Amino acid sequence: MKRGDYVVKRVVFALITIFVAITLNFFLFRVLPGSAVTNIARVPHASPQLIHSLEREFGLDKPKWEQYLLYLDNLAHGNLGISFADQQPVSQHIRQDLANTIPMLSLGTVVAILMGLVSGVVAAWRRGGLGDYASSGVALFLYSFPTQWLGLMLLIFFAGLLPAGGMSNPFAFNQTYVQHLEDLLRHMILPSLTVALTLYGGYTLIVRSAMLETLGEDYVLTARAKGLSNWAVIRRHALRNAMLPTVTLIALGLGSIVGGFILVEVVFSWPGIGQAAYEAVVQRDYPMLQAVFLVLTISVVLFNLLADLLYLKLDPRVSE
Amino acid sequence: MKADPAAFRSAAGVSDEPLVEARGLVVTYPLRRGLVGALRRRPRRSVRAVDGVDIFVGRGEMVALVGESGCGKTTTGQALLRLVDPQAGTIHFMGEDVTHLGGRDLRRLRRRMQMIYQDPYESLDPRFTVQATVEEPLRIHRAARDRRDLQQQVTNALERAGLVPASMYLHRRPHELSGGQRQRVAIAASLVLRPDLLVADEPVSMLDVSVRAGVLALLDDLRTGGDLGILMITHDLSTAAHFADRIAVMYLGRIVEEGAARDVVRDPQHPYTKALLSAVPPRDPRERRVIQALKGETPDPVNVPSGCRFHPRCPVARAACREVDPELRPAGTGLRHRAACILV
Amino acid sequence: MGTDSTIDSLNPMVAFQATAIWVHTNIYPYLLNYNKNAEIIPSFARSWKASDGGRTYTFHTVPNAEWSDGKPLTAKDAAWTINTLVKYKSGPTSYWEPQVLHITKADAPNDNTLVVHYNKPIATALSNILQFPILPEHVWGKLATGNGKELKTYPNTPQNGKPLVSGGPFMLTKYQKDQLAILQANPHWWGPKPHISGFGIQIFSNSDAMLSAFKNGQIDAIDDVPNTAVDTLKKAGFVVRTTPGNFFYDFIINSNPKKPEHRELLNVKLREAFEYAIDRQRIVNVALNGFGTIGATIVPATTGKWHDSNVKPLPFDLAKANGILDSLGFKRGSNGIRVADGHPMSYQVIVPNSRTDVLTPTFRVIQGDFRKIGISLQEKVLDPNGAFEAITAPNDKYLNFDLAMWDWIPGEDPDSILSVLLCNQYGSNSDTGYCSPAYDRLYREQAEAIDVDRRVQIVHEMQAMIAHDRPYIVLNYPDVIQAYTKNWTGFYDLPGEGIFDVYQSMLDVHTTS
Amino acid sequence: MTLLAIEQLNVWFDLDGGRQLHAVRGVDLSLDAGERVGLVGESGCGKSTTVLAVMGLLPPNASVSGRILLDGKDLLEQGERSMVPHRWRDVAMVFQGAMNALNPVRTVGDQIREPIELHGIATGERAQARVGELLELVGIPATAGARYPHEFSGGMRQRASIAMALACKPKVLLADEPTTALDVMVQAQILQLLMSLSDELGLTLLLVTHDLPVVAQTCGRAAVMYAGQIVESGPIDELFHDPRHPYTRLLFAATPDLVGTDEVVSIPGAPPPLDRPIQGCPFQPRCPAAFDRCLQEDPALRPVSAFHRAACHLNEVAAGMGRGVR
Amino acid sequence: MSDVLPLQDPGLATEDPGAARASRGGSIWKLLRERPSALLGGSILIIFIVIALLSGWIEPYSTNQQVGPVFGHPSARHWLGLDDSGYDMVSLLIEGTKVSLIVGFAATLVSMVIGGGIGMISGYFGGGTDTFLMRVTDYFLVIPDIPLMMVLAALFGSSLFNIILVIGIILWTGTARVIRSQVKSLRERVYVKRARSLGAGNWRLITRHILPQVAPLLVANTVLTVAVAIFDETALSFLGLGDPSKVTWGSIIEHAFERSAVSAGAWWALVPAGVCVAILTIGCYLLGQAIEDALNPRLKVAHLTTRGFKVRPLVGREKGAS
Repeated sequence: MKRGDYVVKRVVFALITIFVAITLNFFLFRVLPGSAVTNIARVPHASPQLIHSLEREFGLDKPKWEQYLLYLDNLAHGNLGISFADQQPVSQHIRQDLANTIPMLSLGTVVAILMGLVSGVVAAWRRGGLGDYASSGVALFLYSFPTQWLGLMLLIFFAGLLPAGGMSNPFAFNQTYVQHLEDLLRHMILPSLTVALTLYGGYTLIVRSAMLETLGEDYVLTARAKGLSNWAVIRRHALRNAMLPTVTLIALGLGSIVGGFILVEVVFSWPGIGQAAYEAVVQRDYPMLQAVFLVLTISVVLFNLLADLLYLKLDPRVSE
Repeated sequence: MKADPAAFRSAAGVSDEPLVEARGLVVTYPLRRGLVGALRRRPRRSVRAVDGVDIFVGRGEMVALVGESGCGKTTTGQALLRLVDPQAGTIHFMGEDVTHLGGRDLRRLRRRMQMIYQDPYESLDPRFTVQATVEEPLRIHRAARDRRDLQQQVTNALERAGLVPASMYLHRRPHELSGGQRQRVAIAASLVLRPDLLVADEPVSMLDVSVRAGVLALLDDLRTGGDLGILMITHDLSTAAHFADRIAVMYLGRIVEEGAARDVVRDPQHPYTKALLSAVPPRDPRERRVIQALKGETPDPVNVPSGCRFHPRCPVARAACREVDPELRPAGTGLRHRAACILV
Repeated sequence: MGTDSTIDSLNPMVAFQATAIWVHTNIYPYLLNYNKNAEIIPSFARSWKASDGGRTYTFHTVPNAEWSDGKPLTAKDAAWTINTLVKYKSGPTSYWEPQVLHITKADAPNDNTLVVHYNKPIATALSNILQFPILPEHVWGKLATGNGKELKTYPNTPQNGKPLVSGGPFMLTKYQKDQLAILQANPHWWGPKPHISGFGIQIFSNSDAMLSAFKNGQIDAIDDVPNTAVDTLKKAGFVVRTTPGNFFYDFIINSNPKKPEHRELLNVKLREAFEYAIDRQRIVNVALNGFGTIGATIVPATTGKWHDSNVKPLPFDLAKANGILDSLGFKRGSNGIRVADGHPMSYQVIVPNSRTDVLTPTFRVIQGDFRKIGISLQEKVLDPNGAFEAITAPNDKYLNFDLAMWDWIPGEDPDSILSVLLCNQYGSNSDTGYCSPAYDRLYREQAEAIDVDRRVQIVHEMQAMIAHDRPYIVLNYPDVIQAYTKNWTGFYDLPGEGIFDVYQSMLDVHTTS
Repeated sequence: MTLLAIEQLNVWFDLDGGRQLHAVRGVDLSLDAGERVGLVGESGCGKSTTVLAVMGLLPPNASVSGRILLDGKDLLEQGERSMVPHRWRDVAMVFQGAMNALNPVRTVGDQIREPIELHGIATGERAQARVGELLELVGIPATAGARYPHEFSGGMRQRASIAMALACKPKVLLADEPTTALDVMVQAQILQLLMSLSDELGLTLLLVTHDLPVVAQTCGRAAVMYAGQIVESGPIDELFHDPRHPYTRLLFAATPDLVGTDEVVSIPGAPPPLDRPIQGCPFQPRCPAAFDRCLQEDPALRPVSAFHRAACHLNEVAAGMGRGVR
Repeated sequence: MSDVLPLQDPGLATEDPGAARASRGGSIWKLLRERPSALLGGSILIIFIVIALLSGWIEPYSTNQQVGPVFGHPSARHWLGLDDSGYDMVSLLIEGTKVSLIVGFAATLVSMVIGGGIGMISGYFGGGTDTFLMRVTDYFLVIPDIPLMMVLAALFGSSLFNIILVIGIILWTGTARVIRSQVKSLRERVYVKRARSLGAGNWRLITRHILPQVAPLLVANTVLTVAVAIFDETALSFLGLGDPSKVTWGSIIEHAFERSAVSAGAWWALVPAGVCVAILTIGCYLLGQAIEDALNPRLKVAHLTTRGFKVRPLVGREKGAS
């Protein structure tokens, strides 16, 4: 029951946060400079009539609260508005952008987490030794480089070996499915690697310190006393406990991952949601920016929720 | 053993008016319902940490409040000092009803009752020197006329607490002191305002055996020397038996037995007291005590059993114990020795 | 091909970015086109003639033409396109409003004849008609109903794996936003067959990535090569072509006569001093890495006869600038900054962030030189809309801003660039706050001058006027730099435009072998 | 018959700045099979370190010398390597503070089962059955094995710890402060459990505690540690009634008895720091009976009766003068 | 009482079991001196600060004047070559150090004030205030920072002051959480309770007991935040939202990117600024982490190591040597 309570509580909290995000999102974009219609102001010969008709079209002539209700209503119907840039429904773009971002980002993140776990554990276990210095040193360096800079460096180093930008080779016709996949993967390597390397550094440091803390716990001594080998102590006792703070910290860091992949996508011309955000800022495509912002916030909330639920699975004490 | 005369004095009612007296004291802590509970309009439950306690401490008296962890003894002590607010009952301090005192009056009250904590490593601010720690109460209550007066009072307090010469200690910080010395500094900081009541919560349980007696003897001296009343909260019956005038035994938020230390230890009336005493290992290896094991674990203060709250674990419980919630009444041969059991 | 700009939309009612328009050039028929010398030449319209004193134009179009789906492509499509643009010009098709201005209607008496009616003669009739593509009525017709809103929201992308209905030499077969567009030869194309079976455009958000892809042979040509990379590309054995651009960077001085503060900026002498203090050549060297020419008039040399070569830039001469400022009585304050009307001559320069790659180095040069004449400048970078808003503030009154920098793409015909300085462009295209009745009058005259020589004369007069009044100090005309591999040739180009020239398709491109 | 013998055990810890702390200084202690021995001392006297040395669980900054003989075999011969095979199989341990000694994210049953399977005692169903047996042996229902440590009370956790220690049927059980932080009632139960287990299973028990009465009631023999050394050892009865070291006597005197009436004393001063050499008898600064020789010479642990040894110069004086330390 | 198992520093345990805990509040500098990583981190930070302070004197060339060709190669006169406007890279890097540090420290100050204040109030007063403030914090925590910065920078405009403000507004959440949990635990410390029971008011408790204890943590947090702030500035600059009139490491990277330094082969315009950011970040991390480690002695203990204890040959009983 208490665990059920925990789940309900986390879910409700996530929902509230999403609602707050939606509301704040609405008002944030209403206080941004300029009304929506100025966006097209530099299009040759925009007439005042046109401006008015656009205002009507976007409901900007109505009072704010009415706009807000309209906005909520639209959201409920999955309508995120129309992009200023190309007059297409934003939701459609977002869907496509997400579909492009998710595989690249997931590959990078999963690799980062796995690598981070291994090297973090090794560093903690070999604390003060060569393994520690090597692995936390490398991690610290990677953690310290600006993402965009690291991306550019990879671009220099791998120029020629790997595709420098885009998601696939546009000029490869009649590919089989496997060839297409291979092509996609080749394009994914550099951006994913940049994501992975920057995250890897942070994760290693997190895992290392969580692991060190765990290794100081008495049950680790107990486990050793029971005759478990070092590796077994780590695997069966330390790791799961070390995962607790790790999961929390990773979840808390999600917001900054988002920032990181925007930079990565810009560097590698990856047509994902990060680049969409960038383009939206450059073009002042407010409906698009608003939607990107909302989607990113909601996904961070959802991943935090996921982390909370994972926590429930990892830690039996959580309902206390 | 010098506990006897004092016990007699107290038991004989030498001090007419208690220094502090609580009646029908109830302290509850609300229990978090959780969101689901709240949504389902489940009643808000609470822990009755202290559930109808009558207790008093006379001037110059040391009363030991004993019991297992979680029985409510610390909460009782804190309630007496008005550090937690009681839900019901009254507290009289030197004849004045202080149950609902607030603001300035409460601050005034704070000067006159002080608390000593269990862990001297934790109860002193690690950044403060002994001087700063001991003068802090004086500064809070602006109780020193001038710099010299302040210094004088600090020195006096330290020396009363057995840290002689005071000047040797003034500029040290807690980590430069031994455990016993720290507890003495804490006591000095409590004494500096010349309080009437001291509540000492497990004052020696974190100290090494070899220095415990010194600290306890200090407390003992303090109250015999003046009008100070001390409530000592402890789980160690042997210590209570040796240093206190009176012992009150708590079980699950209630006092189940109370009387002169000697009477309670030598002639326990309540089955719980008997069991508790039987579990104390004697120091002499030749001595053997038959341990009266109790059934089950300490029950949850959220679900207090009906009738006598001890009955589910009581080795001599009867059917009536389920129904009757016994009150403290005179028992045994000692004066003012009381127990809450239908069998006495 | 690679580009580092984007295709914002493929819908001709929306598309704004050059790359998008270039795609249209390749897939849609146009009535007319420009040749190498910026002269109007036939395209879908084989011949044309004006009648009724310039109020009617009759075009004869290519017979038996087809759209890529095999449906007939006739003058009716052209007439429908024009009528639709006219019908919705204050709404969904407002984008094309300048091009269909004064057109009352278009008729297609038969499949090969198009008649366009004007309510008054205008000089730019043909160059306007040249701009927009002919759309297939059988696809677009159903959108032009009601308020026509769908004209704008129609994605106009290949659907269900079928190519977009195209009428140009190529047809659009695949499009992914922010990624790529694939065009293949249109089998139904009515003109000479292209040499290539198709091509693709890959979109990059990072020019380094694009260049890297180019160097590694993933793409064969790129437009808009960063001027810093020219040497490396040349060394690597690529064909790098630089052409004078139909494009200029300008230094803007608020010219609104009602401007309440810093009114000294309205003084033409001061503006002259400013121009003397701008080292145009060094700006070209630094900001354009040498790829560009210095300039003075808003109608670039690439437009041929319209350009007034008598308008010359003032030489860089700080002493002269200082002299003028001294003579105007702007004394230097203790910090070396001049004082005008009791306030230090310190101004903010608004710069759009879309052009900081060139304008920030430009600004740095100007800032350094202006400091030497006792003028302090601060750069204020804003996104393009924010910058435009800051210029027009408050409420399109142009009262607040002092200085700005931006660029214009004037087009082949001078009409549109001349129009931005009209009084009625407040809040619309004006980024200077300039308003002169004399200028407005000249503009109307040139617009109605059917006689080309007469029009050239007026246009030159207007250029001289602007060069004197200096709402803009034109800085330079940057080169257009494009690169392609040695395997390809046939990218002939118009002056002022590049390979991906909005007036030229990929029709003639072929391999060198 | 001696089962476990600690001979000349010394433990040093390397400290920052090149200092060294001599935590255990030549401890000799032997346990006969089935015997219960108490190791008593105040904080920092080296008793826990001694026990951890026997288990081979000292940290890397420790260095050890001496012998730890189990059935005559030296466990310390090759350092941790030679100890590992005997851990838990022959020598198991109950840690102080059972809350922290159990892994909070694994069920109690799981943790008991772990050494059973690891050391090949049983696997699968049979291991599970063994877990149930063990739990019931210590008075916990077998079904409770599926619960997590935080769902147990302090007493139950300590019982579970004991069950875990018994998993591989060890010969020797080391119990480090097994009842500290427990209520007196629970303490009594745990001590009773340990006694009955050692009686029934013939388990050799080394009980480490600071609480003299606990040893008095549980063990037949005890050793008193002070400043890293054993200062007195012998039958608990003799230690209480005829202590031959002032520290032992004072320690008993400082411990209040429930019904006793003698005054409770405190010992002035503090133990000597162990990171620098100690001149003379380590207890000498606090000793009420110290004399010249104590300043110079560290007394050796010498027999004072058949099974009773003490390290005090007074005993030699006393032997000469015919009276005891008291 | 029982032994405290002596590990890294058993001296504390034997002399006095409380010493380890008590020294938490002791001299940080003393502890720092004992940590080589803190020394390294601190030195890095100090070197950068010195460079920033001396920037006006040690910049070899002006940072607003062209001194050579666009992307001029490194040479004896220009050790790290020239940038896309022909400015001297070494001078730019020095100037960038100054401005980046200003951004880092000022933004951190903003985040400290907001985060420290909220964390303090939330942790100290608890209850509804705490719940409310933590909900707000949680919300800010889930907003992806860079998009929010992009929006805020677009909203405020990109002057250096605004950038500092925006970064400060983004970064305070972490501080608030750390400070809150620390204050919450301090509030439950016995000595704070004791002072409260003496009748000390909130102000006295906060200023005399809690703040001094939180201060070292706040310092550690500050040092870590500085790096993050500088990091965020580079991201903002890269996205074209930086202050164009100021030279920062971020703007150096951005300029190199905008003018395609990679393709032009001008690595010197790109690489050094990134390396500067990385070195400073490492310095801040090492120093901040060292302070945190010093404050959190739990990390001193590890029950699992690859090395075992050493065995010495049997010696005679040292006792009774005389």
